[in-house]
Amino acid sequence: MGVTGVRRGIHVLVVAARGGALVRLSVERALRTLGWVPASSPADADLLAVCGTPADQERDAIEQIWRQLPGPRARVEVTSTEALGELLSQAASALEDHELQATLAQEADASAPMGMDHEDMDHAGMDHGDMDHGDMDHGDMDHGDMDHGDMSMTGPGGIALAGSSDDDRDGLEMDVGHVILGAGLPGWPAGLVLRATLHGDVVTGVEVLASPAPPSLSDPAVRAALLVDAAAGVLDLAGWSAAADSARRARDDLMDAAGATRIAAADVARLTRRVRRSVLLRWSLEGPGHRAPSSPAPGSVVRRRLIALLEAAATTLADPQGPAHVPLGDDLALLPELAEGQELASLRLLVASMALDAGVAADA
Amino acid sequence: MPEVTTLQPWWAALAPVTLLTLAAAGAAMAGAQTARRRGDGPLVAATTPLTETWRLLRQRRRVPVAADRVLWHVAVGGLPVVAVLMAVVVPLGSVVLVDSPVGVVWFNAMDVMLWALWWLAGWGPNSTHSLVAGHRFLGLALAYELPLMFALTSPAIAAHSLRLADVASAQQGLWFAVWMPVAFGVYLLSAVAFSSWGPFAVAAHSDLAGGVLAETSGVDRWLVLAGRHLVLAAAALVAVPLFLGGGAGPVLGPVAWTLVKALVVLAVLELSAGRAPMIRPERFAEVGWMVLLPATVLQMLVAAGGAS
Amino acid sequence: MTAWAGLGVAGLATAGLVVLVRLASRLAAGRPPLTTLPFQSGHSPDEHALSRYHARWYPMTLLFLAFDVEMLFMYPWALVVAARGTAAIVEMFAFLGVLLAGVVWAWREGVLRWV
Amino acid sequence: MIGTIVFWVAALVAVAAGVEVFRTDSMARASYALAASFVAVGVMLLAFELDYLGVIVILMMVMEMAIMALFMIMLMGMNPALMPMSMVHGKRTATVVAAVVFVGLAAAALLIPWPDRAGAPAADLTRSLGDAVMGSKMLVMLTVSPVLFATIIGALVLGHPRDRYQRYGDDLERDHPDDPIQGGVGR
Repeated sequence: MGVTGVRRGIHVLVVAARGGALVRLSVERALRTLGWVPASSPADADLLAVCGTPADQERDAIEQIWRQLPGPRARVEVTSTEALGELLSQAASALEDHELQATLAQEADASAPMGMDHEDMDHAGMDHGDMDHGDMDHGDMDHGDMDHGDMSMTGPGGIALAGSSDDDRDGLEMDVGHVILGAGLPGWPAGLVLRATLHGDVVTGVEVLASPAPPSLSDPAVRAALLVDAAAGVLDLAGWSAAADSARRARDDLMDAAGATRIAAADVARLTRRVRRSVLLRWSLEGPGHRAPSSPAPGSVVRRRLIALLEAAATTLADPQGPAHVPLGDDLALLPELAEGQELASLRLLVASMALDAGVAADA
Repeated sequence: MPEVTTLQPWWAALAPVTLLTLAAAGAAMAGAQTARRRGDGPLVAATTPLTETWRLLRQRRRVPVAADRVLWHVAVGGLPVVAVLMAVVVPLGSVVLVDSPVGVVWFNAMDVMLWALWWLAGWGPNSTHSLVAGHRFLGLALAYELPLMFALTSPAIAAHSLRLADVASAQQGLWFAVWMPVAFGVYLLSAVAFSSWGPFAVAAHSDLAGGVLAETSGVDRWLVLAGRHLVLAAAALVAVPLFLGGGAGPVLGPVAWTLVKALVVLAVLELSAGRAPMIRPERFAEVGWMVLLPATVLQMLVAAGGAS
Repeated sequence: MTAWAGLGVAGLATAGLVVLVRLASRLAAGRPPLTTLPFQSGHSPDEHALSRYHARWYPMTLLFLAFDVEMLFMYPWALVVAARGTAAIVEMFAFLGVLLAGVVWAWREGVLRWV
Repeated sequence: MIGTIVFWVAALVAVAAGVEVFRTDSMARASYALAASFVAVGVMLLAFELDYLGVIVILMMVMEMAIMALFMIMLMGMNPALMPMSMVHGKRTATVVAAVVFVGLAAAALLIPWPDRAGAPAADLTRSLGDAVMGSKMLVMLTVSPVLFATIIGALVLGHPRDRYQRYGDDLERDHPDDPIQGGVGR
């Protein structure tokens, strides 16, 4: 990268805008050379690196993510790989610029949401002070059929309290939450935004708010790199970071000069064998391995796809002219059905295994 | 009863710094492993704990809207405190800070405190990701805790005592780790689990955007991360009198042997990170109850048979 | 009591250090905490996360609560089993056997799986 | 001297945390205030040199309260953290009963002419507890076992939403159970 003398260990939240997957690969490779660390959420980040050109809606989300970085903080928008090293080293010096950081902190405080503690919670207007548990009927509090849109009650900090539902699969009536999954999550495809309905941590509904637009690719090495990158994402979410790091090294080699392709191909083959043989991975994703036919097995879907991704990368490398079809199917449409009844963390694994960043490569 | 001198209580004020040194060594080992996987040099690797400390102490704290600040503070600050309280009952050679007659049970009580702390760390920030992660930890705890309790009981049976100094000195000749491998294995596994580390990092994992760390920055984050290494270090220290013969060993003194053995155990615990896929609580529940629990009960039978 | 005095000192010393680190960090960071919305990928949350959370393993807690009472006896028993010999062993394992039968039954009912 | 200070501090913490249980709006705070109260009681027991009893009270109560917090949050009829509420039921009756019991017990503690201690406590109280459980109190322990077994069965029959017929079918005809989420061992 040609950057020397820059601080190491800066934590970077990499956010890929719709269509920015390839830029993300370059950024992540640059981070690895610099000894910088990918962040798992805005709270963990010193630097926000936006990859690609965000559309207007994405820009709003990115602004809010930016407001959530604790500071000292800096941001870069990377649209091409040119001058990437310089951009990053400027960002590193911005982190050390005390005046700039003071201004940024004031900006952050000015745009912060209204603070709200349990202590200063406003009791006026919702005084249930002498309400007795005994008198309180669960029925009175039933928000089961209430849409989140017309939540009548606004809770502390201008955010509503969760409403409840009694249609849970075990028959208990409890609160229903929602979580938006999108930019800034580790291993998340560029441009995808989901809204998941949660009963506890069980996903009962998935709504696709925005779909990704994967790049069309002609270079087989890059295509393979995106496939291996997706595999690295799955391995990371599955907790096997040693394997994920091997995958990322192979990915970076593929993105490098053409000479490294053959070494990378050998690495990918080795990794595929390792993944396929891991008893623990199989057990952790699939359980003991047999299910009643009535229900789908999302874990085995994840594992099957993970291996398919690595194999497709190997095939692409072995025969660059050959068909680039990756047997992944019509994924995003299947997602809600597969995710229903699974845990939030499993939804993340499912999404990662769909390799949506490399999606068009499948049909190219 | 072996002669162990209890130091004046004031010496216990040095316990946090001492344990922090051990924990820093552990953090450096984990940092070195991560750095090697990423392709960084060894120097960078070894200094990771220091650079991270410097980075986090200068970072601002952040508090989500309507967070439960009190309980969050208890969780974040509680981790280091519980780790130190776990470690002070360990005899160092012929001296000990707290010569508890029920040291084994005390260790057990402190590991149970971690149930509360991890869950509170998830509850505090008022964030979906951390709330889910905190609950996920409790789901795991229900599966490892009983096997851990039986694993702790086995050395106590063989030593006829719950005092750690007695347990250590009862292993003259043969370490409990050798003839109680199941108990020792379950102990190591549980130590990783109650530290939410390695294959059991269910409370703080990237699949929930960092879990209980999703909203945690600055000094809060440092306290949780350091607290986790402190808990691992404390668990490694306690393993020495419980399973590895205490300070016994040739040439070096008992204090040195205790530290050497603790460092080896700590290395095993720290280097478990990232080596295997995460073991999900919904899978582990049946393993804990149907495999590990009966196995540790049998181990206890072996210990009782050997003792009487 | 004196045996335990070190605990108080160690606990207070650690808590004191936590406070010191917090103060040092407050000085180094130079600013009070930032108030933010919880992280939802740049979107505002629909509702507060703190709510009636549906934990999927609550049946397992019932099994656990009943089983762990036995630890009350286990630790004192561990001290005397060597002196009292086979009788104590038989008695305790009969005790545990009954409970383990309960565990196996619970396993068959699916209590160890998420509901 | 130090023992007296520890006792009084712990006693104050226990009472203050106990009061907080009924004053807070949050189920999590109520549960953990109760846990803190029990921990303080455990510390008081330690101050009485009841080592095992003190530690086991801390151990058990933190564990139970961690689980109780879960149920308080799950089964509360309203938001468990962010809504003002009262933790008091049937206030008048409760006040009268509490006052009467308190006065009664305090009067008993102060007025009964307690005998002086006749013997000396054993050197190792935990060991004598073990001896009692294995010796004179064996019957108690053997009764506890079936009681706990009955508790497991009873609690799960009432509280577990699924049973083996739902999992394996009405005639137990399935080879593998139809569970929403896979487990970790066989079947």
